[in-house]
Amino acid sequence: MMTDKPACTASELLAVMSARLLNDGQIVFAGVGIPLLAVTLAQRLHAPSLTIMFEGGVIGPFIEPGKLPPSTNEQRCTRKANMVLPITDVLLLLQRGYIDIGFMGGAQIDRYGNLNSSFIGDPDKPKIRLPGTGGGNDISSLANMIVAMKHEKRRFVAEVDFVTSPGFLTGGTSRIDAGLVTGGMFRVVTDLALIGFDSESRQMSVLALHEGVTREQVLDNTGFDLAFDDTLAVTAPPSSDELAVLRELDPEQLYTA
Amino acid sequence: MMTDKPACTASELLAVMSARLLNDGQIVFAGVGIPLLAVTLAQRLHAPSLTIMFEGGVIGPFIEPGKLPPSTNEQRCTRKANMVLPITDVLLLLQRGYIDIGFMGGAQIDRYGNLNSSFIGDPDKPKIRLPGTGGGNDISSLANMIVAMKHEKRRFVAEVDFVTSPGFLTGGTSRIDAGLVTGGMFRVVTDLALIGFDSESRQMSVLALHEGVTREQVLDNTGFDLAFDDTLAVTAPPSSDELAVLRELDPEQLYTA
Amino acid sequence: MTDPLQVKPYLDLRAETQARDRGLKEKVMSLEEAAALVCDGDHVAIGGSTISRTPMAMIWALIRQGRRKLIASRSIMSHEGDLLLASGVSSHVVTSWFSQGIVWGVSKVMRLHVESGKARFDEWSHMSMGLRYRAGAMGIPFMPTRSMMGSGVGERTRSETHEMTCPFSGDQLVLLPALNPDVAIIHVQRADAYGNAQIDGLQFMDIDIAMAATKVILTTERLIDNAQIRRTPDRTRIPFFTVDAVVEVPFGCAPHECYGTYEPFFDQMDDYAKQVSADPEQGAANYLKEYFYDTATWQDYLEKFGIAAMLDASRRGRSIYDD
Amino acid sequence: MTDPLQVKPYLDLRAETQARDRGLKEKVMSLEEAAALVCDGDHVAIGGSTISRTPMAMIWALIRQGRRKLIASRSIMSHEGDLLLASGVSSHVVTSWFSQGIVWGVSKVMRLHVESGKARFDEWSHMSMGLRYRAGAMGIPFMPTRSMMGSGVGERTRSETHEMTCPFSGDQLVLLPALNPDVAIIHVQRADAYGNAQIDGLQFMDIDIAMAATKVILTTERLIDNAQIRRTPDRTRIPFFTVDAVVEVPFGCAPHECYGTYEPFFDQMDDYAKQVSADPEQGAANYLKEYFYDTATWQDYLEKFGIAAMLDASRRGRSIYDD
Repeated sequence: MMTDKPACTASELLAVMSARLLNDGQIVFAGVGIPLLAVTLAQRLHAPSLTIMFEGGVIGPFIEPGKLPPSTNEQRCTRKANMVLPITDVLLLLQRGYIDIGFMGGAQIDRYGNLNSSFIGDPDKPKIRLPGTGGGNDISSLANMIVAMKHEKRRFVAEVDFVTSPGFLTGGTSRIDAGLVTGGMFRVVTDLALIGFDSESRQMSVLALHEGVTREQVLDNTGFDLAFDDTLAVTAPPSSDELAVLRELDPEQLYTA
Repeated sequence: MMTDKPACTASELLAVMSARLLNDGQIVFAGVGIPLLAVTLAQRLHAPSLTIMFEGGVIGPFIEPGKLPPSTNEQRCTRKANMVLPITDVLLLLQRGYIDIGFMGGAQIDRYGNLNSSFIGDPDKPKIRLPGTGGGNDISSLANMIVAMKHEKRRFVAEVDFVTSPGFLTGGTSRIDAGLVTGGMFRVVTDLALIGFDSESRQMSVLALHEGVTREQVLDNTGFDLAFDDTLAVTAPPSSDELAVLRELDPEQLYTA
Repeated sequence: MTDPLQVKPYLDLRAETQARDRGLKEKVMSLEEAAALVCDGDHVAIGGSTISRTPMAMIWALIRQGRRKLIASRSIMSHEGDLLLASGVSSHVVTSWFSQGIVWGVSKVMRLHVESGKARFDEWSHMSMGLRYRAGAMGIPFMPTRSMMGSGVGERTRSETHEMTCPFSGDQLVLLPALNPDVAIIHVQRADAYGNAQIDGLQFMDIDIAMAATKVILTTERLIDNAQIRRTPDRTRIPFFTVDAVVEVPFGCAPHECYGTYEPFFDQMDDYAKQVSADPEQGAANYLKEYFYDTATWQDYLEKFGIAAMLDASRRGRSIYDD
Repeated sequence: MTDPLQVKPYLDLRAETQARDRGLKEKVMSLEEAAALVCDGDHVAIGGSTISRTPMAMIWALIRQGRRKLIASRSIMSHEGDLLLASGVSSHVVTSWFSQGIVWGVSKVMRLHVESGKARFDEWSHMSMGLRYRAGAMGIPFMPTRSMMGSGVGERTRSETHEMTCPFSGDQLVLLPALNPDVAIIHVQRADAYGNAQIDGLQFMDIDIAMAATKVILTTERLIDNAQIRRTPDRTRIPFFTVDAVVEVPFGCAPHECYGTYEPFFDQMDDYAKQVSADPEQGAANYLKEYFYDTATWQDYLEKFGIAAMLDASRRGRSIYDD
């Protein structure tokens, strides 16, 4: 490893790469963990008028360095917020269409961007009962999505055990046919690559690899045959600036260990 | 007229007689004018824990003497209120079932207690376009009703020109058949009589006459053949106490001229 | 052209919302600039109710600019409704009740315009107005309700509603069509430059019309710093991203009231009532000329009321906070 | 017996509501008296969300009284959900997410009970939970929504919902059945003796569950005079007539947070997580014994946390109001 390239954890890489996808002026509905960290990072770096929404009922907060909330339902989430409102009403903003991007993590994802955070194994007799959807189902049903997650074979599966949060379902027009006429997967950010979705088949397609990552490495860590874009790019590595701000935000590595 | 019987205006009589119908602990959704005055009178006389609701979005106010509001949508309505909330939410309390009594005035009423405050004449080409329903339609659709109004032939009509606020519609089970499965007319208070509704036919039936009023007087001022209860009673005249408190509340006779 | 009172197709609603600039940006402008955001033919929802928190300054600006064919909706209309009809700005109102106020009797201006057929007055129940705005605010095409059945009010609006037997309970329900106004005009006590608004006291239907509308124009008694909003975010009632214009207009509801700031200017309301009762056509025309067309600025308008009336209305207005 | 999660017939809902004493009466009582208002088999909606404004003192009292077969619903469940399962008070939860909190990983207590089939965990989307309570609060049998379609979450709850093609727009909609909980238990910052409650900061779904429920039990950090409520009626969030019991319980959410008053007791939450991760069955049993069964009063319970932790949580809690 070269000394002028700052070393970073996989979580830090996720946060930086996700933050770059966010534009100034956008309204981003963010989950706790990496999403929360990434939107705050974007806000501090290049998107000062980006607005964060939390499902706990928060509009436009500015999270304080070192005081990251352990959920989106605590007072720390409301720090310097423009408005707090009931949970149901903040979620209804998704349905009304005020949100640009929904942004969350994922436990398991398939080629169509369907996310599972409910069951490992048969839902009727699960090997593991996971915590469930929270706002995930609503966010992914009603908004354009960015998902940030670690790139592991057990997480990138051919078919999820259960669709907690809908991506493009079975591809093609199936999402719209099911009644979800808006939103859908926009990007998946992993510690190996930046992934988009084919506009017809709605299957994942790698848009860019992170520096030093090979196609083989990606495929080895994916449980299905993942396509690569014709114009496959390489992302710029996290800058010292990006990492410095990130580490200032999460000095105890609550989310980025 | 005897000197020991306090003289009072027709409006004062309405307010006193209506106030007596209200019980302590009840929640009463009141319109502006006589209803507002009568509930406040009841609160000061015999029902200190009676709760007033105004359609402007007010729960449990205590109106100040001499500061009667000209509508239920002004700050005077919120004087010493327990809660203020959006209009839609206070009206939804009717639908949820928290209200004991809806209480309003009326421009025109028929034998089934249907009220008209929308049109005189053909609704498609009205002789007079009246102001309309306000909260009246919702209150009378969803609550048990007391109506206070002057007893005049042009107001007590065989058939209203238009059903703004539903009473028992065409009588019998017609109200329930129309989908209004709760609420309905409880009492009509006039300056001549106290009127109830037959439990089967749902037609008006006079329960009591005010002191000095004859059956003929009532019939002469009614546009249809009005029944009288078998146990027709005579109401006690307004006491000096009742009138004193009433006049303290409305010293300028804003509602009681 | 689509009917602005019909349920807006969801994809259109979403596309219009996404096309709006929703970033945290300053949007302070003049009354005139803000009024120019309203187009002829728009469905304009008016904040407040009866003679409370009426966005009178914005109505003053719209009348002065000669906007035409507006569909005006409100929970309850008062003398601002008279003026919209009399000025020719609107000939179609959607509301539950329309008169100056119960103490002033039936509005002769409303009667003149509606009885002659010059204007259309769609009457909905008060809760139905609220639920229609709320459905629009929630991004759903309708709201079920148990009201408006059996009555003439329900009958006359039947072509715009649907009836339904509830699949869960078998109950008869009325489905009310969502309203998504083209513009909401709302007056508040405090707002920042981004459009975060705090409303004291009675909220009326203002939050729902703000969330439902495609554009929101705020007038505010006081323009405050965003930092002040952020100290009590649980008092913010309208979020900045719904708002397109913020105009600071002290006494922006006069002669109506603004909760906790001033009560109605009762003498002036009486004068208006006398004037239009005597002659609804000429009375309203004279009133419009004196208060609207001949006043070049909002301050000119307020000078018509005079300092004594302003002090009196303010003293009464602030007294709601006295023990 | 009727299923408390099914849509309640409207006439039953009305009759139950009318039968309640809704007068302006004092209803202050002890935790034990209030807990006795909850019956075995009741559907209990829990206020707050995750580790915020959890009515922990009321849960403490319910567990100590050995209530059984409660159906517990909440927007998001945390370690109070573990304790309801582990104590045997509930074996049926309805929520959108259930774990102690994201930083503590997947709850092993929840897993133990749900994977073994001892407990039922009905998963609804977060907004669907809110809309079900809201429909209950509004007195309508369902709320239409555009979420939960196409997913497993929608599929597994399909027998409880209906699908609909909108008669206005042709849109596909899901109709969510109203929830009217038998009891709502809610912790607030301030309430008066009648039950008027003011909630600072995050409101979660508390207003809707209070309006929807057949009984409401409030615990409050501070019991205040009704006159104080009446000075700022626009800050009242729950009206007295929905409330059946008011209990003053300082630190009534510990070790969870109460907005503006105290943040979570993080060290104690970590300790709990360690204890149940090592052995979900015995760990939870030991925790219940130490904190719930062996503490005769709420003060005894708080003494387990200690003054240093209370001071630290309070200092952090109040800091949200610092500039």
